Amino acid sequence: MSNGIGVLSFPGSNGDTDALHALTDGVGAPARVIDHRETDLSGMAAVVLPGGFSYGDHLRCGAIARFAPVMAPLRAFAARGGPVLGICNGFQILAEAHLLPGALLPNQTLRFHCFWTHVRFDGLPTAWTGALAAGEVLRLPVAHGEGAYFADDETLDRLESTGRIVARYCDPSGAVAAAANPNGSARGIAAVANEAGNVVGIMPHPERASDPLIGGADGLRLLQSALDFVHAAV
Amino acid sequence: MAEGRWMVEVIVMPKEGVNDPQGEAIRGGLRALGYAGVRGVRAGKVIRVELNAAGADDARAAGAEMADRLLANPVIESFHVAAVAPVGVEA
Amino acid sequence: MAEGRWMVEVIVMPKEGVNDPQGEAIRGGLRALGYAGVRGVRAGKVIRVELNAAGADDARAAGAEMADRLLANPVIESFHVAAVAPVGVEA
Amino acid sequence: MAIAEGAWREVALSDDEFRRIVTLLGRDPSPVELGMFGAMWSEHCGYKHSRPWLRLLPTDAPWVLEGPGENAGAVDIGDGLAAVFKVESHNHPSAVEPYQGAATGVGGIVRDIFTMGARPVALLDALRFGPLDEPRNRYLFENVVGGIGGYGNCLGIPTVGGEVYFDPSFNGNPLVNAMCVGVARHGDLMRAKASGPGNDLVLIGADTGRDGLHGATFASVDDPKASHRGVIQVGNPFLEKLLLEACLELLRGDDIVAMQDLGAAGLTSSVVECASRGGVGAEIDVALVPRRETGMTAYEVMLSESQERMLLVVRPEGLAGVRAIVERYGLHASAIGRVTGDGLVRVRDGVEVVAEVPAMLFTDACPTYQPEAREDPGIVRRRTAPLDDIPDLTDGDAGRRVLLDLLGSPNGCSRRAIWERYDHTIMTGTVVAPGAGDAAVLRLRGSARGVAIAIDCNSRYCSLDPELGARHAVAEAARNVSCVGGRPLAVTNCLNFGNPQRPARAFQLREAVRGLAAACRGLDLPVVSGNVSLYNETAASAVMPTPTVGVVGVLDDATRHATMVWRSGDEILLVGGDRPSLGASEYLARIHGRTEGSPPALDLDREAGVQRVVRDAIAAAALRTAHDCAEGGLAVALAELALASGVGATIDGEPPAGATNRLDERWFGETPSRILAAGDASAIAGLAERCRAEGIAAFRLGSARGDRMAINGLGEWDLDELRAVHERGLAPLEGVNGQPGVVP
Ligand SMILES: Nc1ncnc2c1ncn2[C@@H]1O[C@H](COP(=O)(O)OP(=O)(O)O)[C@@H](O)[C@H]1O
Ligand SMILES: [Mg+2]
Repeated sequence: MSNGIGVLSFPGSNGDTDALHALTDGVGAPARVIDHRETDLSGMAAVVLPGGFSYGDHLRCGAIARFAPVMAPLRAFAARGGPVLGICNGFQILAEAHLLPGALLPNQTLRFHCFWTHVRFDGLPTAWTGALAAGEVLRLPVAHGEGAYFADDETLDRLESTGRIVARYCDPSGAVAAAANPNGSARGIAAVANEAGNVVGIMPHPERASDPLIGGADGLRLLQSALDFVHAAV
Repeated sequence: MAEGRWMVEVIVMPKEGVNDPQGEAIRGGLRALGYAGVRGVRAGKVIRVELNAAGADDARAAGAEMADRLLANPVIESFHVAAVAPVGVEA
Repeated sequence: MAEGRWMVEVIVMPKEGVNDPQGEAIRGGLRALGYAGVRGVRAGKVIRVELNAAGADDARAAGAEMADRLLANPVIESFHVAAVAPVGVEA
Repeated sequence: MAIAEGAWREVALSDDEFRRIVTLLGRDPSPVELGMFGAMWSEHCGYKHSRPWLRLLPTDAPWVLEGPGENAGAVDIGDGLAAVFKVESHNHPSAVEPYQGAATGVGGIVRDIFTMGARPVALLDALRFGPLDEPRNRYLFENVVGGIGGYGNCLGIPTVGGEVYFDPSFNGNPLVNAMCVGVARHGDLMRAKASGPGNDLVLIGADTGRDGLHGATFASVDDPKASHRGVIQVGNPFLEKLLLEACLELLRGDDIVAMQDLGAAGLTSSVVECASRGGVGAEIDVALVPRRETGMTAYEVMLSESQERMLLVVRPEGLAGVRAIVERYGLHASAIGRVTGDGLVRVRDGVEVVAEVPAMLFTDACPTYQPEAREDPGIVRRRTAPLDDIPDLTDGDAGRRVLLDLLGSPNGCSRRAIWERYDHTIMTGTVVAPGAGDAAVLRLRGSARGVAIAIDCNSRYCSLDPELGARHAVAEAARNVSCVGGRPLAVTNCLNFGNPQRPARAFQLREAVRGLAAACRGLDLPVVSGNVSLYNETAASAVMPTPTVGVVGVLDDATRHATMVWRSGDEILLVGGDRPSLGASEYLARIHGRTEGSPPALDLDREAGVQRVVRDAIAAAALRTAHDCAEGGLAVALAELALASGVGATIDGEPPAGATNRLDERWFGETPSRILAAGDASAIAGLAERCRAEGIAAFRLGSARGDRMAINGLGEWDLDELRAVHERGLAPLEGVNGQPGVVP
């Protein structure tokens, strides 16, 4: 059993294939899709929860996925310090499962938004951002209807003071400005980490910024970490 | 009675017979959580409007008119005013 | 009491202090339609669960538990069981 | 049971049609049979008023793998791959419940594609609404766009292109056309021909409810709101996603003989069509159909249009395996009957036989009509109206103002507010995204090739001259594909017209089909699929005739494509083109409020030549920037390039003048077969040289630079000023942002 990267697939996941390709073709990491009914993640070097609409996501995005069979082993994996990345719907699921603080609300405009954004990474290093320079700005697309990060002020203050705000929306020069915030996220938050820094949720899609031919390859800078996990796990 | 502040609660539900994928998904979720006794789920919206009105009847009538004009599409949804209360008191 | 069929209505609202863009949009829509007396709008969800239960209390407790576990996210939402009725009777 | 006098009118059959049914059967139909005839002989399923004319369309070419007749058409795109595509309307449901109408329109067209065994890789939409300052139109617009996004985004299929126009003729008659493109290996293409008596008929997907009863006939009755109908369908994209994945997996095995989605007229049409295509019979038992509601009659089950359902023809020995796969996706499979050898469609409700009719009577015996066609003299008058009373742009600032107005107008402004609500980056294949080029370009995994897709129709041209207008639609869609470097291969179309029983509308329909046929022949583009939507008409008005044309093309190397982005220092060349004219132009309509004059002439040979030189230059990696000149003429096209690039331009060259040498004609007049190209000096010199060799006109217009646009004799603008008006055009209005209701 090789220690590859597991890409979880819920019934309505639609970013699983993109994540798989970005990991395998983009950064050369061994990866495979893991069905939501699987109950063993022990062989995995890292786990990615991809984008999509896990169960149609009518009630709240990620609300039902939180109870999928694979979530119990995922909790155990995360508790052991295993690297977990939730992208878009994956972030929503991790928040619903309380593996990350806060929640994701409908976009301020009530509309689904798909466009390229800039995000600035300036939290403490996490499992998934160790390779990025402090303050590095990546250009990544968003595609979501419910991406407004919310937490109460106390939680936000704590996230801020402990360096767990992994990334914020910014303008191309790296300035975090209201105009760059695409969805009404509190404090412009695009990504957060848990206390241990091994679980990260990010609203923009690194896996879709995986080739200059489709608009950019900045996302690979982030996914590059996956390769390190595989090497470390061998 | 003088103008006062009222809260009108309007409930909008998918009409009988109209497909309700949200309700279906919730039913699936509850079943998966082990609630075997769940037979069906319907999901709708609740809208609480705080408005100025001359009294409860007035407030109720305004709420119903708003629902009819804006809050519900009669082709797929039905609505009713579920509660009317002077503001300050929980509905 | 023997098992019977009950309908439990759960209302889920955005918590105080949580942004409610949908409520805002509805308020804007109502204002645009000429309802100048509208002061504020909050929008939430209503979920009607039809289930087997031993009685009204049982049904209510089940509904509250479902809401707590699945139907509402306590970080952003509050809920209450608004109605419990034996099935057949309109809630 | 005897049929009550006039009951046939309830299902939109005429007295003559009912008599014909009685004659064919040799008896009165049963109530279920009558309902089935009503649906199958509706315009939607039977093409009563269009079939005779559709025969004019060319459908063959060596690269066509599947022409009209199946759920979608398919063409060879090389490397053993096929592009499978079709466009379909959901106009009438969208007029009543815009979100769900549009959403289920997307659901339906996507099913048509994966029914063929292809993985859907792109969606496009062609929309028409009345003016947005009407609250009802704003509501329709917001919710149609929301519904398309809501469904496609959830499925994870990128929506990569489309078009939208506004005109009062669409008040009460919005048009919602959705196109889907899928990709399959040649060997994996599946057909919907039932065969093999004894094979099982298996229904999978959603349970059946009373949704959309009479949907197929609903579109044939003049006032859909007044007519009696069932419940509006509500789609469930999550279920469709499961169905899609389950079907594609099923098709990888050998147990599926045929697959047919359930669309208009539900189970009736899928069973009948599957049987009649295969020349076999079918027997089903409606009691075996899983229901969502209680108390449904056989009639209701047969005519329900519940979404997200699929009918499979399965070899009996494969049934268990099929069931296992389907259940793994959380769906269930119900064997509801089998293929028979007697050519009859037999419907049972338990033991009782409720319908028994030769399949062919529902299909081949459907009457066709060639209603009287006569052009409305009012349109002749408008087409030939003299335009010489239009004042030219003599006042110093007039040209400046006209460009700003056109760029900010509903028909000329940026469509960003729409396509940003569609997920266009999912599947990581979108090489040329919406707003970046004249057509979408997708790369194909496992191949160097790309697919280019565009959808187009100038409804105003068609309203003034349906034959010429339809030719323009084909030429322009193909030109858009060529502008990104794609080689156009084939066409799909959706014919959106008013009531064909009115001679003026019948004329438009006939002439438009003639125009499509002529252009498709002239440009060597077979028509492989399509759809017809008639009765888009209220008491107040009929829609402008709108034969929507989708074109799919191929790029041998997806990395060699063009966009609308030029770079500072690029030279700008106008390739092709005749004298522009004001007839039927956007300028005339918007600035002077006149929908008059004749659309410009179109020379298909010249068109083909212009497209070829541009396409070849892109394929040779000599050209990276190209843009078609369409509505609004040259000035608008130049401004669009500048805005897409964030780089201004100085235009000091003199493009051809119109017949009367007017300023407005030169810069805002329209004429087809013109493409703006930009590149470094040597590339542009090479392209100009190539044009000369081919006998194609080419004019050097100027160069790209700075943050201003200056057009010789017309005016000067800051890019920011242009961008501000361009982006404001479709900005949401306060108050009716995607909320349900507002039903004035
Ligand atoms: N305008 C048209 N041009 C060419 N083919 C058409 C046209 N309209 C319909 N067709 C073809 O006729 C067949 C039946 O169409 P339709 O009834 O829309 O199919 P479906 O059952 O998938 O809804 C399809 O193969 C379609 O491509
Ligand atoms: Mg079909």
